[in-house]
Amino acid sequence: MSAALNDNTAGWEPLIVSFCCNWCSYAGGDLAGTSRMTYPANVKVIRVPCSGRINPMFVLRAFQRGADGVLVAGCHPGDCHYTSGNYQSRRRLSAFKRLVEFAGFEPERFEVRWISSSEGDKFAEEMTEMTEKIKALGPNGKMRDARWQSVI
Amino acid sequence: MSSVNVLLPQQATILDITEETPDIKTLRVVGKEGLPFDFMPGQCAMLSIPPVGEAIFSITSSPTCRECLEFSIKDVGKVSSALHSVVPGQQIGIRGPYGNGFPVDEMKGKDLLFIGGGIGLAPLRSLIGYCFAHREDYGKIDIVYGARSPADLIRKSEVQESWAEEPNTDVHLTVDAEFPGWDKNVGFVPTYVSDLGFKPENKIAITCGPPIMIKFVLQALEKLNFTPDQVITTLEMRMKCGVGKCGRCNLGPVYVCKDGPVFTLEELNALPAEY
Amino acid sequence: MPRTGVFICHCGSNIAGTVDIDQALEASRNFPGVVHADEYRYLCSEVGQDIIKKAIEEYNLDRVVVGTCSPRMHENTFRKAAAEAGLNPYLLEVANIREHCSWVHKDMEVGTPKAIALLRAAAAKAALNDPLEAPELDVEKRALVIGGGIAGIQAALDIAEAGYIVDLVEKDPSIGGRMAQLEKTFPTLDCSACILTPKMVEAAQHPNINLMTYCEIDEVKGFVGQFDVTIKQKARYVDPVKCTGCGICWEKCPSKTPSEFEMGMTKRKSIYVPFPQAVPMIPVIDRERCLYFKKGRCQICEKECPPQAIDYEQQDEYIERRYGAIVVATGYDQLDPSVYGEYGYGQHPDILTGLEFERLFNASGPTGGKVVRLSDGKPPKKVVFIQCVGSRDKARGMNYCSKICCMFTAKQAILLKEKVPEAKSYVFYIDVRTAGKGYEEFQRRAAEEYDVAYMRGQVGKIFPEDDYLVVRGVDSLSGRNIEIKADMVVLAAASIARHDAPDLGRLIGINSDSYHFFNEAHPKLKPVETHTAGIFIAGACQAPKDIPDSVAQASAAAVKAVGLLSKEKLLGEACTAEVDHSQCSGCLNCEAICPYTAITPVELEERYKDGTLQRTVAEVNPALCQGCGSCTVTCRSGSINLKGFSNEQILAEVDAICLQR
Amino acid sequence: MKKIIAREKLPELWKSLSELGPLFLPVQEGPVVLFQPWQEGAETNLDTTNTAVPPKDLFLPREETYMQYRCKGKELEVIPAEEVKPAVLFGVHPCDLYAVEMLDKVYMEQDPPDELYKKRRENTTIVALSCASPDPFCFCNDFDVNPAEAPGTDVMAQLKNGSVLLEAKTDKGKALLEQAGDLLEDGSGEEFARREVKTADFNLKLDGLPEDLKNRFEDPVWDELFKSCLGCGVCTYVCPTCYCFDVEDFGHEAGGERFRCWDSCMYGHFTEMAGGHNPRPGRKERVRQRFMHKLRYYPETFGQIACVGCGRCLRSCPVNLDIVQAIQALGGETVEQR
Amino acid sequence: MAERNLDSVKKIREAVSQDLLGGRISQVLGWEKGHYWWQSRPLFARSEADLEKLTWDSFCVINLSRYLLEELKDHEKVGVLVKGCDARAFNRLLQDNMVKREQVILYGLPCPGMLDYNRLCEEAGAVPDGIVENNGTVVLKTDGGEKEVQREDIMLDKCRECVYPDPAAYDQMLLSPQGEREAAERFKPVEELEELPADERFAYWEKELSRCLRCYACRQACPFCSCRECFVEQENPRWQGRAYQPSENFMFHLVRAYHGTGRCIDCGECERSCPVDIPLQELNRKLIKDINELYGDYEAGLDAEAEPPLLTYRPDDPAAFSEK
Repeated sequence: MSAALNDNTAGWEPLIVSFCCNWCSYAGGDLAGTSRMTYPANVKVIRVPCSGRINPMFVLRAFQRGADGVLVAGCHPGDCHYTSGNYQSRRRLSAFKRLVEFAGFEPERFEVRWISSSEGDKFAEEMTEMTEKIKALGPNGKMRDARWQSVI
Repeated sequence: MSSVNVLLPQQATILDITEETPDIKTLRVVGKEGLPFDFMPGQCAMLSIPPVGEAIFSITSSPTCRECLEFSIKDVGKVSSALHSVVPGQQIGIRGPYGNGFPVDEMKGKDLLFIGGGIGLAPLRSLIGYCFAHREDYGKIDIVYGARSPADLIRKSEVQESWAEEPNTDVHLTVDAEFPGWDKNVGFVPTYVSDLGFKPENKIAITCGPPIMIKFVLQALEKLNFTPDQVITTLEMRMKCGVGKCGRCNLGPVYVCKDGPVFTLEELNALPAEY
Repeated sequence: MPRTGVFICHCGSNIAGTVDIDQALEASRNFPGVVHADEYRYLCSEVGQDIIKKAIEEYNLDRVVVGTCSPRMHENTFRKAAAEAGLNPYLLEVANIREHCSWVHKDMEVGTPKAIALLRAAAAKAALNDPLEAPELDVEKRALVIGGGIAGIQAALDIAEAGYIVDLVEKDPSIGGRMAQLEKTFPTLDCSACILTPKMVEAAQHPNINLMTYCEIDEVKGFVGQFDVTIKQKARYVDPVKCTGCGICWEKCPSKTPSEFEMGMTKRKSIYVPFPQAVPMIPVIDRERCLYFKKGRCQICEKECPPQAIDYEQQDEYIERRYGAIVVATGYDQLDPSVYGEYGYGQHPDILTGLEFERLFNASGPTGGKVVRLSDGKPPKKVVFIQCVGSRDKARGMNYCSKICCMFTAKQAILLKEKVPEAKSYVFYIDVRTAGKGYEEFQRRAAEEYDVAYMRGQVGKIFPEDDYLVVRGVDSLSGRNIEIKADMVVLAAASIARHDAPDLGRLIGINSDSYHFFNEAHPKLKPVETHTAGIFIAGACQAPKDIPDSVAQASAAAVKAVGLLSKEKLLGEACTAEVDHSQCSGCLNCEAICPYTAITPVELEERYKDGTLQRTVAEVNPALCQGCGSCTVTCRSGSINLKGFSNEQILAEVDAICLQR
Repeated sequence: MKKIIAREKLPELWKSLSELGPLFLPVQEGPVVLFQPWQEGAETNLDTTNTAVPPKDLFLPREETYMQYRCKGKELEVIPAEEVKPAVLFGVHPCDLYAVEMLDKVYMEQDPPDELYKKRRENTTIVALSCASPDPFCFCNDFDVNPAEAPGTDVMAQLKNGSVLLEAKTDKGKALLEQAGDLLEDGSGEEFARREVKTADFNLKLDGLPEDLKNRFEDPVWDELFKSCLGCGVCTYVCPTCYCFDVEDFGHEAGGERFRCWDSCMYGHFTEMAGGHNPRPGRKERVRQRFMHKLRYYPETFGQIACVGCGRCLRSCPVNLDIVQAIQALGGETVEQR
Repeated sequence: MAERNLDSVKKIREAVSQDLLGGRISQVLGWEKGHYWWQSRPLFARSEADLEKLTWDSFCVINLSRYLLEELKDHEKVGVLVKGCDARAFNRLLQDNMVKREQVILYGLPCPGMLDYNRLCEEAGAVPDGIVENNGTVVLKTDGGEKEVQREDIMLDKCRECVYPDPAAYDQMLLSPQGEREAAERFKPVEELEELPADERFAYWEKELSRCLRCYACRQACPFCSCRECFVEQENPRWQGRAYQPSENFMFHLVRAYHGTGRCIDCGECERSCPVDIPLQELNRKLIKDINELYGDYEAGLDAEAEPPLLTYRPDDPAAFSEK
């Protein structure tokens, strides 16, 4: 399994973990489904109540466990179901994004997007775009703990 | 010594599981072929359950039981909690035995007073079983066992039935407070020990239980004129290696995992009270 | 280890078409803790739910994972089923293998492994689920309606009729809102005042309605069933009990200022009622304008007032009240078209907005009901109406259609013809939109019977020349340049959100779209609910609306509010934050960021050496907490955690998802 | 067997020795010198006194995975780690080797021996380098460590003007020198210079201290000494005679591995039990444990104080609380007068 | 020996002894000399005799404020000598409710910048026997003679780059203020790293962090690390593994730094405490720099009343990601 890391061409598929807020982005994902839009299956969504719930440590854990990209999605600024959760996460995740880039991650590896519940198309687009970008970058070895998949 | 890494567990299988109390289960464990190892009462073993980790538990079965090892485990931490979720047939890791065990030879010819509280009966039970198996070596046996409530007493039927029926043996049960249907003593273990008024002559008291119980049992025994060399207890510490190297469980220069966990009160009094 | 049951739904072929159910089942059986796995064609059906219920009993399951449609769809259905089988409903977890999987992927090779990954994550999370209890909350049997326009009045009346007390809060001195400014209403041309005034009076006299005019919302705390609202009663400087509304004070008042109600086209006094039919008929003193307040002398009103109702010492008062439900009906503003330089608005008195033009028809309006040019008092012969001023303007204005302009323009063109028979109307439009009962007919009458010239096109420039206004535009159908020498131009300025809507939204905790119109919870299925439970919206504060729509939505909101108030108890949020006091260091950063003031410091007594020590820690009020979880991220030690979405659970999901590539 | 090699030819020697297995030697890593596996072009530094971290991790690695396991259904398969490969430790100073001897007592002599440690110890060939000059933190003189001589080394080495003189002390050492073959010239005519290395003189009176401490567990000294301690683990990690470790699992439902790694008695969690009880709950108890272990418990079991005067804790403690201060506070200067 | 500024020391002793012996406070946190003239240790002075040991020279680098976390449990009121960074640390603790202002008397000591032992040795070419400080220069005395160097050149990096040497909070200022220092180029190393390609930057950090012993000195010395239980030690959930894998090294250091967002007072104690000299300040300063750029200038610890940037927001905040 860990061989996949070294193999950029043959059959490697990126793994992208996406944290989506329940009220906007996750619902946007539902709409993408209801509207039968397609996007790559590389993206797997974890539902959280609010983008304000995203602890940067979750993102790092995903990278440790082998995620090639992490996408956080929340309500558009001003639309937070909880009024201010996405304003808070905007600050936190902006600082954090710059920090992980400073640590040597390519900017594309960690992204934040605002996707409303009515933006099924945007949801599908963002997921596709993220996947394409990560595919172009290749597997992420930074911070990946090879031990996670060494014994399966 | 074998050249095998002492930290390496061997494979063991869960035979069955008994729910003793809401938070204590007894696991019966066998090695690849019969017992994983020989041991003496009071010794311990490291059980591991991947990927959670390992922890040390006292062996509660008597060495005279050749069928399997038994562990009575209280759900207090990560490993014990994981061990509470095993199913029969599941394989776990085991290594041991660790520790000194009870001084069964020095105890020969003496009357024995066992004082246990809650899960503290676990190591005593191994010794009690051993003594019954070598009944002729020991004198009168008194067993004082207590818990918060009747529901918190472990091995209840064994204690009340088989033990009580052993010759020259008295079992004294107590719980902390009145409970419907409870016709035995009500009161804390140390008080009960005082009330029972044991005589120290030719007697050894062996106690195990929660630290606060031990503290007051020791006081009670002192009042009953037991001398420190007549009192034996076992200690619990955080341990990682079991072989006196990882540096956690020392009391002064003594490592509980290796040199303990069984100490006479006399020995303990000479050590820093960091337990 | 939990005893988890996994149930996978085919959803007909919706899931089964793209996910190999057998393979997913087989994989699920190997997840840690899974003791049973089953599938069914329609799991949400009664039979499907029974399968789950039976399995819970038969296999002694203590966790359930369903692989179905989105949790936003059926989570509650399955939770109920689990509860019926004696399981705490929060021990059930949904893997969304339809909307997030089978529907967005085309083939089984892709859909199946992803479905398995999502099921694995759900099982990993479920293993850490704790039984949760939603707190039971009391419902204060009183409603608050914010905004005294037609929507607010209607909502208040409906709630009051259902038997609940309503406080109707209006920031102006009188209720009535925009509708009170209108002369006639389309498409029936009823007199606006004639149909509105009785409603206003009814509201004022209704025993269950407490009219609170000249009041503003100062603070909203609390949550559904128990909103604690502070309302600021601005000082009127008139004792409402003594005042008889005789009008002597405003007659005698020597100072004048532009009237807001008349769009500044005429003046009012410093002590005034906004319009003659005002309810309540109690004046207010405009402190900013009043000579006494400004210069310390005058006091004519006080001297003249027969019942001695003037009270200069009056102060703003803050009234704190608890409400079970809130209806927001704060209406709209009209765009100031001066931002569009080409229309010359503000440069010439005969270039008016629709609302200003409306006032010219009104008998109590600035011209006493005569339709004349403000520049010279002559009746206009040629009037150009320009549509979509600011609306449907992607580049400079609002993307949306303001909805009412086509109709009120047709109405005004008709009214114009009736008042000034020789007048000719020209309407520049992009599209004429007349969806609504009788609307199309009405507009056609304008075009056909009232000789209104409709021209598809845009106006590029308006400028005065001699004593008329040159309107230059393009007819987009023919491509011809058009130039009209008009006497008057009426701009159908866009309806926009109230300038203070963003502040109000933040104050009461509801969110808005990018134009600051308040958001409904669902555009189709929850059109009057907001994302904040217990707060409903009605009228043009949600989007531009005409009167019938506003009234309909107001009644809908009222029904929702009444439905809420009629409940004995409400179930609160079960997934709330909780603090591990032993770890909490008491930095209270969580308190600082909590949007619901649900976190407060408490003192703790702790053993320290031989004595005790007082220590501050954070505490969550589960009734106030809405479960956003933002506090958990601000807590560096993880001492505050969110039930249902705990750190452990989310990490377990990450681990599970990443285990399978 | 004595050999000599010009210093400029050392990289060739290292290249040759690294064929035996990883060759650890002092490497300049930015601002610090650490024992690191030699690689082509490594910036080695034989002139340093003590590395920032002692080379104990050659025998007791910072992290050592000793087993993997696979889980399938109810089955558990334990897979022991691969055999330890040979290694060479070059340039270790005598004090650090004295310390290794102390670790040996715990890990090899005391029953049961630790096979992981033992194998690493046996598979490592050690080239000790005598000290030329101490740095101001060195105080090995107080512990009768001879900075010019290293017990139990396989090869003794000394820097001479422009060259390094090497003498095999064991068969392993001989084999090592033979591996280098012609790179080394005959050094039988050369003599190891007898050096008197004078380190910092704290004039610690250590005789009788362990005995004296037997009844001083509750001494008021402990109530003061710990106060400045931050509770970090620097002293234990840079101490060549500290050897505590932790055991941890890393894995998931399908399998994983178990490793041991360094741990420190200065951490609160070190002794905390599953139920939350902690026999050494505070900094005072932990500081006392560490110094008592060095000065009383270890000596009681093994007959010598567990300190070699390498000076690392004097250099690295962020608040300058070190073993010398502890000894002084406990009266180690003036034992007789107590 | 380092020649002490005897006047200053006398002044300080007088001031604090008045309060200590007068009973206003029961303990003073200050510094005493360590084994060497270039070292000092925290001093917990409770008596006149203790005060005799009190010192103030160019080696009183240890930040004392953090000790209040424990000392305030045992003392009703404590006095603390605070340099610029100690005072900011105090404010930081105050903002986190870790200390009570009324329990503390702060004695302000404007800080001339502390000297770096390694630099002294480098400049002198050996371990100096002692130094004599003049105005702006320092004379290094060795066997071989004397050498005069610019004080600035032998200061600790963290002090060279310090912008606020004067205490931002104090009850009593004991010496005359230094005045604000010229804004040093403290972000320069960060900017240089930012210029590198991502992979090189990663390689840089991977190498630097590979030395990490996980001794947690950085954390223990830090005035923003005041959790009762650090995420590192938590068993449930297990955020941080103990392995010395690069992945775990990054986890620790990125999260440690992130937890200081808007809270790091830039005192540099983490980096100074690191036994293997990991450039931790570069991580902290990256966050300081970015927060300033994104959300306006904010210097943690300067003003205990100012709202920490991660505890507030503005609706029109910029983001570090594209907000399409």
